[in-house]
Amino acid sequence: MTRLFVSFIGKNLLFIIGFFAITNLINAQITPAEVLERVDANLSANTRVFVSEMTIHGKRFSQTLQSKTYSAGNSKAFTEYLSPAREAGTKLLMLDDKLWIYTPSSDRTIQLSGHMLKQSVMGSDLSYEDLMSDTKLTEEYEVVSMLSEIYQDRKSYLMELVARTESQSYARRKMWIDAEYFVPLKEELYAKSGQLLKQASMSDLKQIQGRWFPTQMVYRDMLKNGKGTEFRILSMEFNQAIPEHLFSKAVLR
Amino acid sequence: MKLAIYIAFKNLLGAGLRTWINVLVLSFSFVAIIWIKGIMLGWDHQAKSQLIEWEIGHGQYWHTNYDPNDSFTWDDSHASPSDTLLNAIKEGRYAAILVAQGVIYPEGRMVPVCLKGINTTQQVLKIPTSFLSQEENSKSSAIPVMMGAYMANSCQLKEGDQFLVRWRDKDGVFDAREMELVKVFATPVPTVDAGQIWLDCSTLQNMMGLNNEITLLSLPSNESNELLFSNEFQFKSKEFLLSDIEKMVQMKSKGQSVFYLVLLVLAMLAIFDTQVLSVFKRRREIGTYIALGYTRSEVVRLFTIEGGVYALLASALALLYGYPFLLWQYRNGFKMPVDVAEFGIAGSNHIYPLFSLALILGTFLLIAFTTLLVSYLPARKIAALNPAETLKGRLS
Amino acid sequence: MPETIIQVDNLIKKFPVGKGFFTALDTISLRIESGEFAGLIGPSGSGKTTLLNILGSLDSPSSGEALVLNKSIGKLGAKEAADLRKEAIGFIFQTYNLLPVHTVYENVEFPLLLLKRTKKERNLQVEEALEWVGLQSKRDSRPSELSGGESQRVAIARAMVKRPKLVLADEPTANLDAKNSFHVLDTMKELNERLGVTFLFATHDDKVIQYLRRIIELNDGQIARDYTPEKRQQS
Amino acid sequence: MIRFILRGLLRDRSRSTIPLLVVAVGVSLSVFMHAYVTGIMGDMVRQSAHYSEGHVKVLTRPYAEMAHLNPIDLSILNASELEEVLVHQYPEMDWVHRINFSALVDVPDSLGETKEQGPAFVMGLDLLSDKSTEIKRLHLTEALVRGRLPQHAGEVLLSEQFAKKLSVEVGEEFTLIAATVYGNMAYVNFTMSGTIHHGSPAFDRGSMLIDLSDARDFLAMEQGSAQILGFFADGFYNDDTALEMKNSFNTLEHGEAEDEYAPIMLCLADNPTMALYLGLGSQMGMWISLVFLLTMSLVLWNAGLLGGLRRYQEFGIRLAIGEEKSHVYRSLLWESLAVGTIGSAVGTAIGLFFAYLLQHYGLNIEAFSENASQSVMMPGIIRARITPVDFYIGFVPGLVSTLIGAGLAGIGVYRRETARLMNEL
Repeated sequence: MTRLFVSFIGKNLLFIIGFFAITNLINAQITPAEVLERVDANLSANTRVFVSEMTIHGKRFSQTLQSKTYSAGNSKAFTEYLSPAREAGTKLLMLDDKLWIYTPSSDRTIQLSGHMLKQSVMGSDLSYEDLMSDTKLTEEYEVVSMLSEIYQDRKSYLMELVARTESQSYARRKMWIDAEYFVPLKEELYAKSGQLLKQASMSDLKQIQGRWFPTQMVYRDMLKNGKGTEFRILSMEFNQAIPEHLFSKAVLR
Repeated sequence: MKLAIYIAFKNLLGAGLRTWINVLVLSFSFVAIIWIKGIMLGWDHQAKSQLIEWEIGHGQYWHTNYDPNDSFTWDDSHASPSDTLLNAIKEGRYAAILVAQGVIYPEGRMVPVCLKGINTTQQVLKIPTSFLSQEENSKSSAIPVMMGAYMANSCQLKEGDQFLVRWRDKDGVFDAREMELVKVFATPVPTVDAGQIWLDCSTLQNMMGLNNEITLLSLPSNESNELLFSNEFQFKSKEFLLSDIEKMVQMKSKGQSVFYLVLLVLAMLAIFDTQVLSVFKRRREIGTYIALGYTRSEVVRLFTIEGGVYALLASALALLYGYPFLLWQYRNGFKMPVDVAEFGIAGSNHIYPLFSLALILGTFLLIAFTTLLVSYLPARKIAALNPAETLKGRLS
Repeated sequence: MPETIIQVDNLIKKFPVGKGFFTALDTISLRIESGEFAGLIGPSGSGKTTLLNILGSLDSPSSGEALVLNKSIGKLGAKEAADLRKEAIGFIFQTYNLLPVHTVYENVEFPLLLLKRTKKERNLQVEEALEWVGLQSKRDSRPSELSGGESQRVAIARAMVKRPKLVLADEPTANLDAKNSFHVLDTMKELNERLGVTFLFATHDDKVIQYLRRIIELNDGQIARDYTPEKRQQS
Repeated sequence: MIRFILRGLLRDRSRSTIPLLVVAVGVSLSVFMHAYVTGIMGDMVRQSAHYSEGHVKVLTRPYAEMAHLNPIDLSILNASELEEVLVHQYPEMDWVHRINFSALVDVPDSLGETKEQGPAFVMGLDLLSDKSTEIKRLHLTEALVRGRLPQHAGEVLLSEQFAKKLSVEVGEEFTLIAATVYGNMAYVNFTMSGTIHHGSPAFDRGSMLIDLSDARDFLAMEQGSAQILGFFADGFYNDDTALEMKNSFNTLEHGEAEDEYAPIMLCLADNPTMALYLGLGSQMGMWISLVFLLTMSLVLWNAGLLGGLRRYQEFGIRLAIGEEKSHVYRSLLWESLAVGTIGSAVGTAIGLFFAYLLQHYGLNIEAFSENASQSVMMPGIIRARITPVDFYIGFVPGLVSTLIGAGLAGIGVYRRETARLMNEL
């Protein structure tokens, strides 16, 4: 039943959105914590396996990378690049704050130190952490405020979140969360000082395994004068059992 | 000997113009060598003392992990000094600096920089830290910072401009803020200028989340003051910190020695020529000296001393015009023939030469010795002369 | 009791010429007492100057003995020879050989400087010597400002100022005209008589020969005659 | 008369040989000194030119603006084509490709795990091709500390200090990590064939030399070059020529008019620091040469004077024979003119010869010091530099001073009496 419903929604998204708008107004009394929980329920999972495509716009050249990522929570992730040919076979393994990269060209495993995780991936507007880890908002952030707002004709909650720990990459986030699907439509990521670091906008919501997930995202590093980085989910699976060896260094060879 | 010097003086003074040209040449070389060497010494000294004044003080304490040239080490090279030391830093007795990496974005361009937080109270370094004190700049929410003229120029920034800076705090988390350039200072020391942004130490400590922690410390005097420091800091002597520049200086001086050599050779050429003529032309005089009771070797000595007297006369002449000239140079400096500022480089247009007693005496001895040598070489021929023949003045 | 100033026995002096030798002095023996006013005469190349130079310790004999003031010239080191000249021998040359850049006074003073006399002594003796030759008024002149006769008188003063035992004069009048020659010779004769200084000349100038009290004639390096001219004794 | 003078000059060694010798030695010293000072003063500029600036360089405008970041993505992509154009238009120049970039060096342990890591400044330049001029230009053979120069693709040179810090030995492999022109990361293994000493703290700390084609493969830039440097054939910077070349190149159209990445040419003096050194060098060179010329003039004046004094006796005889004083005087001047000209010519030739030797081979001053270590930046080699000025500068003291000296000495001919001149000797 559910599955049927899902595919139905997938095909008639616009209609459905209009339909549920009414329903949501009824649930107006939802608490901020509940909103975050609903978002996590959509985005976060014990494990995620997805194939994605990232288009990086450099000053002169643009290129698109395809990769497959296996992640478990925000501490374990494994990514393998699929294309272009030059990058195919490159593997990344993130365990806690350690990152190893295996490249077939060098046949070597190279460890990047902790803060490298926060560096941009290949000149993109995303860091390794942005790309690979699955942040559970409810665990990492506290809600400071929540407002109802219309974002791009969608009723949404504008939530302001503050990180629970100091080591969080983004001390503060502003999220425009679709009031119906509980998926962020836009995010602003702030530094501790209050400086806006990155901005992301999400679109092309798709329902996958009963969750709503934005499959198209555009990230922009607000300190750079770039065109931003496009990120597309080509396929996504939640809560699949991932063989433990994928999160061990053995997988890199 | 005394007599020989007396006669030598007499002979030279009696020779008139010829002597004075030689003396002029010699004194010229004398002054030129001292002058050039003095300028070079002054230049080197200036470079060193500027480095001391602007960057290193009279020695530094570094955090044990700190390597100024490896920015990878900066994340882990800071510690909190003892309370006594903190007070001393607050009073400005030391210049305490916290070093961190950052990136600034002037008009969207990306420039990696070294952030240096320094206590605004410090009296050790010439960096005008008072411009950074918070009271002065409380109007703006941006972080007040300074940079050297070269850096400001290459980033195309001027006083009052604001720009973004991004850095990683102690947890490696990126943060960013606006900075306002409150002061552009001119410094002759590139290592406190290029690629550096100076801000209040406590501001940087806050930004980094490193309370009271510092990376290095410059001392106002030679004291090493072991007691003040925990073993997280290591003493770096002034000599160590100046060793790079010292190497450069040694390298340079080798190339310069050719100048002195050629100047000397020129002066010696004049004296040599004169001596050759003397031996050739004054044969009868040589014979007379022998007839009057000189041995030949005494005549050789007399002629050699005559050469030496050139050096004495030259020194006297050099003193006459060289002293006021060198003194004037010493006081007013040697104006570089090129205006440094025109090229967007801060620095002094004047080099203040340094004349040490050792330099002057050394040059004098060098000249006196070589003069004696070239005077001796032609005079040596006298020993081979037959006195009976020389008396007739005939060529043998 | 006259003292022997010069004692020459079987003196031979050879000079290398090409591959062989030229014998300038050939087995000469000679003795000169103090107070003599003697001259070596003979044509050019007869060995006059060579003998004079050896006696002045400017040259050394090839063989034989030349004793000057009881010192054997051939056995003197450079230093001893110089000491002998410095203390006991005065030279007078044909070309005066004054030190060009020194004044008349300084030229005359020079031998005393070598003898390390005090300034006071020097002053006294130089003034006296200049008085002998009558050149007090020229004391501050340079040699280039003097006439030939004046120059030679300065040379005499310089030779005499230290009161040497022996004065060797090589053609002292060759560059002088007759008037100056006689003036110079008179000066020397007077000094010889007044101070008892021994004079030995080398000359072929008749004007000088007129004044000599002993004539030693050299020919081809040998003594041809050694005699006391009659007319001088007569006069 | 001229024949008479020449005969006299040639036959009388004291009239010809000694004055000629003095003039020649003096002039050769002046010429040599001038070339030497010019060489020394250009030293700083030369090193910078060799390392990074070239005498002229061709690069894209955006690259030029951000050059301090080594933005290889802004490189020239069709560098080979461009080189053909450059070689065709400016055949007298030596054109070389350079690719500088920042990278990370990762050294594995025996298990292939990261052992040491460090940031590196990498210079890509032609090390392997037969026609490479770079090894000589950067004195790489002399600067070699351990191992040997790269002979095969995949071999690199590390600065000795860097290799020590990373504990890499000759023959060992490590991985180089850097962003390609497209922005993605490249990981390639290289073998250290040897280490060099740069002599510049910045380079010694962490730099690496890699062959040009290796750099191109590594950075995925095929025929690209970050910069094309042009060097004058004689190895010395000539501001006028460079400026002319730059203007002519920049007025030409390269690629499409709208192309933001069209190449532009810059000359060495466009770099303000280099301009300062150039200005300083030429000014200081001028001052130092002036001091020498002045000294030299005095010496030669003296020599001329002595030359005249030597011959007073001869003048006396000539006057006695019945020659006129003015004639004697004139002939003295003519002679000194001859001596001055010949001496200056010979001296200039000798000075140029030694300056050439010093320019071509250089003098290794490091060889005299105890811990002799050569380096790229300061090869410890002093070089002279011959400029057109050197061909005539020696004639100033050589001719003029000699003449003045002779003129002064000749005044004696008028002042003194004939007889005295004859006796003067």
